[in-house]
Amino acid sequence: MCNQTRIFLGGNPGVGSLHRFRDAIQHGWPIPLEIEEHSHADMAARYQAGASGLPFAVLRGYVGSDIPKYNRSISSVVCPFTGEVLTATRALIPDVAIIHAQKADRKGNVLIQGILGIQKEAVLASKRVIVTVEEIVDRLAAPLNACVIPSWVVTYVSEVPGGAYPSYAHGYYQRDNGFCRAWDEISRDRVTFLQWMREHILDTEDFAGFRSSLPQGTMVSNA
Amino acid sequence: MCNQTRIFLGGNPGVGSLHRFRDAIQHGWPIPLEIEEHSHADMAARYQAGASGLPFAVLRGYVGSDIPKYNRSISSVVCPFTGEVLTATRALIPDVAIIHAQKADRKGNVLIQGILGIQKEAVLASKRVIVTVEEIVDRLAAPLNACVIPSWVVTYVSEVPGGAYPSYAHGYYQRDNGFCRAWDEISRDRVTFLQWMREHILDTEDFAGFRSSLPQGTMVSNA
Amino acid sequence: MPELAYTSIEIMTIAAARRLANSMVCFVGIGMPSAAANLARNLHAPDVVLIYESGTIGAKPSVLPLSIGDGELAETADGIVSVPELFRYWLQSGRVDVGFLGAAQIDKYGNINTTMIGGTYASPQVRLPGAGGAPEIATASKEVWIILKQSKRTFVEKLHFITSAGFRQGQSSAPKSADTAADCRPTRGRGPTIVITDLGILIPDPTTGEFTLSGIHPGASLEQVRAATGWDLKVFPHLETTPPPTAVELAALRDLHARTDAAHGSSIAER
Amino acid sequence: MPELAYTSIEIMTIAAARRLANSMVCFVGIGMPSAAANLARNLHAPDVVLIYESGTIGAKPSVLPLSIGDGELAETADGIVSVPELFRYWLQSGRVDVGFLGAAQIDKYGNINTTMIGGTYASPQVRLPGAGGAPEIATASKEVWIILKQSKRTFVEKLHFITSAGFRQGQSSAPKSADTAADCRPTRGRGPTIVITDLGILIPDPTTGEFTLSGIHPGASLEQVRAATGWDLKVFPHLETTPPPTAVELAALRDLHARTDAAHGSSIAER
Repeated sequence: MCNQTRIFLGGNPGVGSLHRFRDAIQHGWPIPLEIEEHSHADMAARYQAGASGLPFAVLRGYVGSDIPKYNRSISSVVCPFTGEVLTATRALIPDVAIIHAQKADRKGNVLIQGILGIQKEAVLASKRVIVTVEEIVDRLAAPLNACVIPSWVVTYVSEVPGGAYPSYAHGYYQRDNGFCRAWDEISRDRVTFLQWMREHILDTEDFAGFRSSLPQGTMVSNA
Repeated sequence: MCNQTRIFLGGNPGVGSLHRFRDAIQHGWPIPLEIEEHSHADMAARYQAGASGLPFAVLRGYVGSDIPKYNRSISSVVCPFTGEVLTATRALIPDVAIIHAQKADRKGNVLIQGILGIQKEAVLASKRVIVTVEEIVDRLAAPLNACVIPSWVVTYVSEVPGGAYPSYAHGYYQRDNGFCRAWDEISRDRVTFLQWMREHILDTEDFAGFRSSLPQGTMVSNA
Repeated sequence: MPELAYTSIEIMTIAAARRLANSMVCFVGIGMPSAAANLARNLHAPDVVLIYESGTIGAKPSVLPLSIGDGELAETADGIVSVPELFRYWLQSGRVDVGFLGAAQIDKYGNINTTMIGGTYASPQVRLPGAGGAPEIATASKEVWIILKQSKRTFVEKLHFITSAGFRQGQSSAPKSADTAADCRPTRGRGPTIVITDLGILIPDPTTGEFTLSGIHPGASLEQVRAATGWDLKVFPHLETTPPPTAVELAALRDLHARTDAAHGSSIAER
Repeated sequence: MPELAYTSIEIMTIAAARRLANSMVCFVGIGMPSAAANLARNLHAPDVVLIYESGTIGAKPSVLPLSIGDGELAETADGIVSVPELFRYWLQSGRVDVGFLGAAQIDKYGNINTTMIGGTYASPQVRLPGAGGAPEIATASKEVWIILKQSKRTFVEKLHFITSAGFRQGQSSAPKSADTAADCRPTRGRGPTIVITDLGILIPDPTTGEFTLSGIHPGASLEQVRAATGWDLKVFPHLETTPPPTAVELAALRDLHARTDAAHGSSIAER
């Protein structure tokens, strides 16, 4: 179990805020949550530093912002050539990265296509790496200059078709926007949230069980 | 005219050293050459800093090497979190970058395929950018996640088929290894070098003239 | 010609879209910035370069994306880069003409709060969504446009928390943070140059940096704007009235929303 | 079985190739390192991961490349990354098991000179090709293997210039550079663990870091090795004799060179 979990970006596409996250911060339910807050540019830089074997990264960050006042992982460095003061941010080295990708071959080489985000950096910064994929294939057939994560930096690969749900997997299926909207209602209330969690997560065996517990019609659209 | 020219990597594939460069350094011919020497990792970091709008880059560089003693663009910074001392290197912002790529579309978007090197960073670090391409096409038809340089960071695009010669253009033609070997002999001697330069460069009008001045049989192989 | 009926959100979106030139490179937030930028692209600015924070450069979506990570942004982009590359090579480098942001709250100096309201940072009364990419978009872009609905709740005299800095003078009495030099560094761009609301247009006073009313949308009154502003709103002498939406503009905007609804399965944005 | 005829370059290449395990990740220089690494890949180590400095990770060339930028490296690689990414995410991060280097000159502490000989730095007697990627390959890799022909010219007591550091003690009396802390920082990896030559094998004395003869190739004599070493060569008590090349090894190496010659149009490497 982890006592520190970091979220890069919390949000519900097309809907907005995460009610459960907000409830935890504002009301400490189900437990009080401590947060360490960074901008996206800063988080990207922290993953880069972690992936690069450096203890910190330099960026032009937070100019005039109050955020650094509440975060001891944000500091400053002086350029030895120009004297300019720049933001320094502490490298991030997660215990484990879990990403979902399109394909892996039988050796464990992973192909990521479409929007890459910070997935490669998260993988390369982390101590252990779990990749779920839509399918395991004999040959990746990756196009020239595609984003491939070689097997020797991956700890485990698991074939989980539909594993991006309720989000989408580029080239496989679309996002379930209906689920995202429904989630806004489900998660708004503690009781309906707990009920949903029990029915679809806690009382299902695995991902297949979760899938079949959902109302018909979800996850049928193809890209 | 530039009074400072920087070479990232000088070498002749499969053959070895550049005799003219060595002659300039060792004997000051035709003029004395001042050099500022960096490792490849450092140069890559300097282009990255230039492309990123930062005055310097941080790396674990030159541990135990004599190179920093002779180069004032290499210094150090202290990590504000760990106290570790790391190498700092000055950003590189060339006046102009000239690269050769496979394709541009009519708007000037450029597709680079195969080995990318530091071409993207050189383009994004430079004040002006000239791209020569094998062909200008109506639509790039770039694969998803290909390396595309958008037109709005490119100053000029020029269609120069065979423009990588004597090197290769991935997907278009092979390197002329015979030329590289011949060049070793041509460039070894000042007289044969000057004669070659006169015949093939100074006395030819343009790239087409250079091409037709070469012995038959070069530049005919296709990838 | 009969006057067209339109909503205050529609004229806000159209007023913003009109300002986006065909030659601009625009780093665009989801929601109203994205709606206005794509409207401009569908009207007078077909070549405007839209950058979404997911790393999609030159995205040309046919419908408004639900999130920065929508697949259509990748499919239509000139190029896709990683998020770290986007922030370093494309934003931080000063290549973006317009950083186009929404906001939960702004103050009179164009500072933005998207972090928290009331209480303390550790235990806020209201927790907002957080910084996202805005702190660096707000300072690295050559200029920043802010679009949001105007009310006493959103336009406040003094923010509880500055997430993304504008002209910052509202913060001049705040203690300097010792462990970062953020407060003493200049921004790289010109900072916020316009705030577009459902009632009118504010631009900074060139001397003080205080956002001052420069335009008003047809149908809105000066009293209404003042009543929706949490500070003592100043007004430029030559207050312009926003030209009403044209039939072409309205049709393009409504068509964009209709296509978006059809693609995503329901209404996703205020209009 | 009749004894096979082979050259000293062939046994050097084969002795190096034998040490490369199937599970290793090897950052490989052009020339003899590349020949040895690809020989290993064609023999006992089909899954060895070869990284060339051009950004090609997991390259599986059918012939030896003429340069780090050969197209076949890209075509056969598991992935292609930019050179900055290669150095940061893949080398500097400490992911490389073996940095496999050639050298113009080494000293007894495994330091490498590829910069200059004689005269001054600004005006050298002999200008060598320069650092390339070696200073960081030599210190960021988990261990470093060096392959070069042994002679008094290449194996020197003290280098004119340390381009890429080994155990550095030969430099202990050199002045510390004030503006960089390079001299006081530890390397991240174990440093050079083996030097493979056309005459034998040297490994560092565990206490002093001085490279000491641990193996000798069949046909070479100890006197010959001493005569080809510019320092007072120490020898481990149990000097091993390198097993001669097998018919399979020799055939694979010669086949690799023949394929290479056919592809590139002529002989490119010493053998």
